[in-house]
Amino acid sequence: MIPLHWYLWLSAVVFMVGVAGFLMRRNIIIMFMSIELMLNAVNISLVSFSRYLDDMRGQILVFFIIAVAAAEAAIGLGIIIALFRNKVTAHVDEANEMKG
Amino acid sequence: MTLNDLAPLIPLMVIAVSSVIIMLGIAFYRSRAFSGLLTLAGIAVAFITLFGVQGTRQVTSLLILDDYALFYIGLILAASFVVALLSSDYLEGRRENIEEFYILLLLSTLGSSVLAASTHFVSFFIGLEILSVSLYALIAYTRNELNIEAGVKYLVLAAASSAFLLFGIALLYGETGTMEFSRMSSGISAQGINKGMLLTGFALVLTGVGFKLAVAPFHMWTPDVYEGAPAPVTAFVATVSKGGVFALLLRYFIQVDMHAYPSLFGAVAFIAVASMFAGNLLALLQKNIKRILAYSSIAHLGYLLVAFLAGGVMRVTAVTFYLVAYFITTLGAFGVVTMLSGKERDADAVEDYQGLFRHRPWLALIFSAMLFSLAGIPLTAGFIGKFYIVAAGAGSALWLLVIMLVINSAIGLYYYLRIIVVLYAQPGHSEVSAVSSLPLTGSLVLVLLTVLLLWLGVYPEPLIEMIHRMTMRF
Amino acid sequence: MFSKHWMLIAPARCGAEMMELLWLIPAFPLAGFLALAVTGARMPKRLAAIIGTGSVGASAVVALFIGMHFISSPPQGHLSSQTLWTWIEIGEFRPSITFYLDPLSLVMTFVVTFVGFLIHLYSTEFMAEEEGYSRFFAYMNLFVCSMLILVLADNLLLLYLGWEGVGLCSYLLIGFWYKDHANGRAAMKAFIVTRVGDTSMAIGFILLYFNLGTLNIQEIMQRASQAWPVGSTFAVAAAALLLGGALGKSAQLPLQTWLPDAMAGPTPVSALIHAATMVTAGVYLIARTNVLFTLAPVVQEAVAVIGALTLLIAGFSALTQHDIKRVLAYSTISQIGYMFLALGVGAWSAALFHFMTHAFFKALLFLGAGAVILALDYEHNMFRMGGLRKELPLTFWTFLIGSASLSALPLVTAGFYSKDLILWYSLSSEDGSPWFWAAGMAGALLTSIYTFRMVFLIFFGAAKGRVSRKPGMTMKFPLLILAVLSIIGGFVELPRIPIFSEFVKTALPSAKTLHEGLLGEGMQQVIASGVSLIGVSIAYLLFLRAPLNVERFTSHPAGKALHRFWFSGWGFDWLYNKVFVGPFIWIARTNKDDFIDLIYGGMAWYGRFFHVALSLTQSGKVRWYAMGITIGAVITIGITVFL
Amino acid sequence: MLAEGIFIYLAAAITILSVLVITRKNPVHSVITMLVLFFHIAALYVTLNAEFLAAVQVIVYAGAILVLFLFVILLLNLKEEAVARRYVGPWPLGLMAAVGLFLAIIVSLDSFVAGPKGAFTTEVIKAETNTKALGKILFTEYLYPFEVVSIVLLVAIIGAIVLAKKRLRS
Repeated sequence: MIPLHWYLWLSAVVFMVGVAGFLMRRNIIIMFMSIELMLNAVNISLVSFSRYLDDMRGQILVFFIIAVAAAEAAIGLGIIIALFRNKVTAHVDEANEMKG
Repeated sequence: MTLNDLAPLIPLMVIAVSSVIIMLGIAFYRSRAFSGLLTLAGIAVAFITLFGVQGTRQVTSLLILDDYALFYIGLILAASFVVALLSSDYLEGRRENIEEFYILLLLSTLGSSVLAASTHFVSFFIGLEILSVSLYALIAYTRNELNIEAGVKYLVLAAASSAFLLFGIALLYGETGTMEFSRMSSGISAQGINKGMLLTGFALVLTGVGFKLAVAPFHMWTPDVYEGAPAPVTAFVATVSKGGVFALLLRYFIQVDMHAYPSLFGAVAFIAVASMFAGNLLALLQKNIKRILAYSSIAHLGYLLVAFLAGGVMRVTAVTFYLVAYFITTLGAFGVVTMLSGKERDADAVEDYQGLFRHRPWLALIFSAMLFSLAGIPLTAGFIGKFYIVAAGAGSALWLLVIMLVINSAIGLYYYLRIIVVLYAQPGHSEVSAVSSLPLTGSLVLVLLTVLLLWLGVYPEPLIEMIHRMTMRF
Repeated sequence: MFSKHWMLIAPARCGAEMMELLWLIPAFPLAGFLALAVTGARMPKRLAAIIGTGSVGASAVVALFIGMHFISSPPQGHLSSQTLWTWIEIGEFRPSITFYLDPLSLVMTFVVTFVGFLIHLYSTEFMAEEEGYSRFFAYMNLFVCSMLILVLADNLLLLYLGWEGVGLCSYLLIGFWYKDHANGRAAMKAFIVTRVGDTSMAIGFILLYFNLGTLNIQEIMQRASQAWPVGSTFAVAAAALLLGGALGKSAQLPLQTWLPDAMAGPTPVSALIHAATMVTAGVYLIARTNVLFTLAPVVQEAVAVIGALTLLIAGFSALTQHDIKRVLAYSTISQIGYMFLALGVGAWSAALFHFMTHAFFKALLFLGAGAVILALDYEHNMFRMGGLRKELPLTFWTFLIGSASLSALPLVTAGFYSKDLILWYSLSSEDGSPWFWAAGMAGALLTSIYTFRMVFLIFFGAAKGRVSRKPGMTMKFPLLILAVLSIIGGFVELPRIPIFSEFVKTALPSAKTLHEGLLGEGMQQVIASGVSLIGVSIAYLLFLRAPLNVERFTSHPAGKALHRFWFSGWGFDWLYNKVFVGPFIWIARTNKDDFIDLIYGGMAWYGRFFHVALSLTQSGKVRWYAMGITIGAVITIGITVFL
Repeated sequence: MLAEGIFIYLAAAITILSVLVITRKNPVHSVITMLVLFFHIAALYVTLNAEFLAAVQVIVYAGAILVLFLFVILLLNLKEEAVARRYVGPWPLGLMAAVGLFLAIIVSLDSFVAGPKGAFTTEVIKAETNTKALGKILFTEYLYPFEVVSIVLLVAIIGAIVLAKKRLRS
């Protein structure tokens, strides 16, 4: 059987890539995709825990995470459309009317 | 899992059902008054049904309806009632179709209430998401440039912080084999406590929660979102969303016995001190009232964490009382901002308030009372709250934190007084103070909040008794 | 019909439930204050007058009922307390909102509400022409409320609340005519000078709380007498610190300088706050904490010495003033000096008795002076008055009664009995001494001289000003009542029939007399009567019969200097200006760029610096915020994992 | 040995694909890459005996969420964005922060010990099938959250409509 640590490593790497994308990319849609990456990293670790702890509850949480991710994506894209209507940009850092 | 289990959930179900009714109602008959009244009725009914819940009821392993949860749900419901009252006049003319606002308001209240009753990571996560997802829409609701910007900022950052939180939850789950708070500590003791991965899990959960609570160093979104959101929504973000999360945090860390982990304690202490300083220093010369209140809320959450860190019986009482005082004060302060806001923009510049006392002595007095309470001047609820926190901190010998708190209160005094001075100065030239007439409901709400504020400042004993009784279990 | 019915029931109901009404006494003026403050200038004058006066009147009625009940069927232990609620409760720190009623506070409450009511009534007419009519009554009501809280307080915190409350109201009312800067300065001076005392008192309170572990005054007294032996350091320190507060509030040496300037306020204010009630708060404080002072004989001795010195110094100063209100102010200082003397020799009830009679006749004198001032278009200078006896007959007669009482003319006046008691105890008490007695006698002589100087200058001789306004009924009525009280108020304590000291003896221990044989009480009364009569004659000779003699004296260089010295209140203001204010300003000036400023400046600078630095983090860029969260997560993980 | 081999392939593919997702210039390419990535993750779930989640991953993530992304990209017509700079100015800082977080997490990864085991061993699940076992828990213990998640979706629907709806000209 594959050691649980391997899955954890994989999960951590994907999470890091997600965070990196989130912090580096200009395009807000890619930022959203990076968040999805992070969530997938979490899911990987949860499913592997579920398997290795002989417990289904991790999978339940994954199920909920996927559902919520869909909801967040929907509303997120709604707000992106609204932002685009206002600014004609998908570069989120250009929305900085408020600071200080 | 029987019908009997369902009974304690009636308050939550009332909220959910009334939002569905409003949604269906909108399909047939669009009316602001109708939706607004339904919302108020729904909240009121939910509040009343709270009293029907007898004893401590654990509903599956996910939710618990004990006195503590009921108290916080009551507080949350009361706050959203106030927000609903404040927003009805505010939204008029700011966008078409304002009825959906109420659905979102009700649902985010539901999310926050679920948080207060959660004893499980799954309900925690789902409650948090209901709350956040509806907040995204609420913040951007009136869709002007600032709204959208605030909405995008909150959305992007909240989603990312949820991912951090989930990673923490996953690690804790892996280490302890459970997602129930109450079983977690036994899972931990099976593991031996100083496991690095466990602590990493705690830290990541703290990050996610810290974002929601807007404590330093996860606070940077706060001023922008507070400024950009419509004023009543800002009040909502500042109170309801934080109240639910804080109730959960308190329950969680008491159940896993945070004091067993000195390093976790250190991390929270760091967050508390950082929040106090960041909040107060950032507010010092700020010229925008909403931002000042945002920074001040960061500092206040820092104060709250001091009480949170204190052990002993007084912790829960101190935290809860302070939260109640904070709710009243924050709602009152943002209520004043809401009332004064014109259709073009919110009344958020300090100059808008110059000489307010001459035009609207009442509003100026109410606002001063709120600011006094925020500053912790005696005879206001804020003073009693702060006093309890100091006493709780001193009782647990957290001298350093208490000293930091006192220093920060002194810094805070400066910018609160700065606003008060402006209120009583000679009037300046601002179009905002020329708002023709104040809506009646809002005025009544503000008067009520002020009375409550002073009442709690002079005669806090009944509430303290009540909190003490309700939170005895901890 | 209903009212009749109620009247029948009322006495029955007056039983045990009467004491339950105690809270109403301060509650009425508070309600009045709130009503007046809330509506502000929009309230019609008539209504403001009714609310302002009525609220104090209502609490006077309640006080009367409670007092009657207290006397007719005294509660157990001659005290009763009513706890409304506990403010906060943290361990031993349990300040409650509790009113404590014993004979001492009952007498105080009675005087405050009744004299207060009469002065309010008087003010409705006196202030009728003024701007800020409802503001005036709001402040006055707040003052009465604070004063009642002060005297009814059961614990130190509540007492302190009342203490600061009356201070605040005094400040607000002295500066009532705020448009004149001099008034603002006088208010400021009063506030700052009393603050010196207040600080000392607050430290004393803290010392008491931390050493005895309770805020309740009675418990403090009990524990103090158990824990501290007579003359122990703590007892002396605590008593001395409290004395500091009392000196400031009661304008005793060396903190007496604010009171004459406080006359800048409207005359009813001077009557109520700066004569009858607030300035005697120090006397009340010492009487209330008499156990402490008994434990600290040194401090008690100091009280007597200060009292004796003050009464003399103020008496001399009163002799030379031109301004009628300043005469009365110095006279107040001097009379409170008598009370301090009484406290100092352990004659607690005599002090309280003199407080009561003084409240009557000094309020009367102030109100009479107010009527004169108003009649002569705000003329304060006595040398520009004269012959008013005919024009203002009622004012004259009542003023004369007040003056007689102040000068302690024998047998018929209240002041005679109270002052006589003090003089007697200053000689015969265990702590008394012939010196105190001599000082008191000298003071009595001075008192009757300056008092009748005032009477002769104002009401006799040739008329110098035109009477433009005569007092109406609402001003006359309080004068009459107070005049009656100034006479009969003394009969509650006659030499062989000590009703008053019997009444208060449960709250205040009776004085221990020792040297009974030195001078009989009757003999001393004869001497005192003689002295006051001599004083009146001197005044008559000097100021009515042959004013030239005085002028000759004052035009002589030495006389001039002495006159100036006394006129300026023994140069205390000058001294304080040179010793405290001057150096303080000098230090402030030379130090402007110096290190103390640097500390504050530095703090401000660092505050600004960090503000600017932190503001840079609020760049408005989402990316940067996300970075903050990530780095924050790293720090949090770092602390939790590696700490 | 086969299991390890499959894991190594999947892990490598997932890592590389996720890096590709965040480095593509054209968002459409990112979405396509992500689609492939999600299939690999689904395959990983299958190796972990989570067939139901594998199916959900494909249906919801690939079928719904990614399509939504694609839809928005096309709707917004982000041509100029496509040619503009890919990264924000201080991207190295972001990278460093991400790597820092990674290090902070993995530094204590070796101390990880799995918690106490539960009742759902491989044999139990095999006997019952994954979906049935999941369903049993989901509809008993987790019934309320299951219901409540519908509210999240409701909120999302209303929110999206509220935000994205065209303004009425009045």
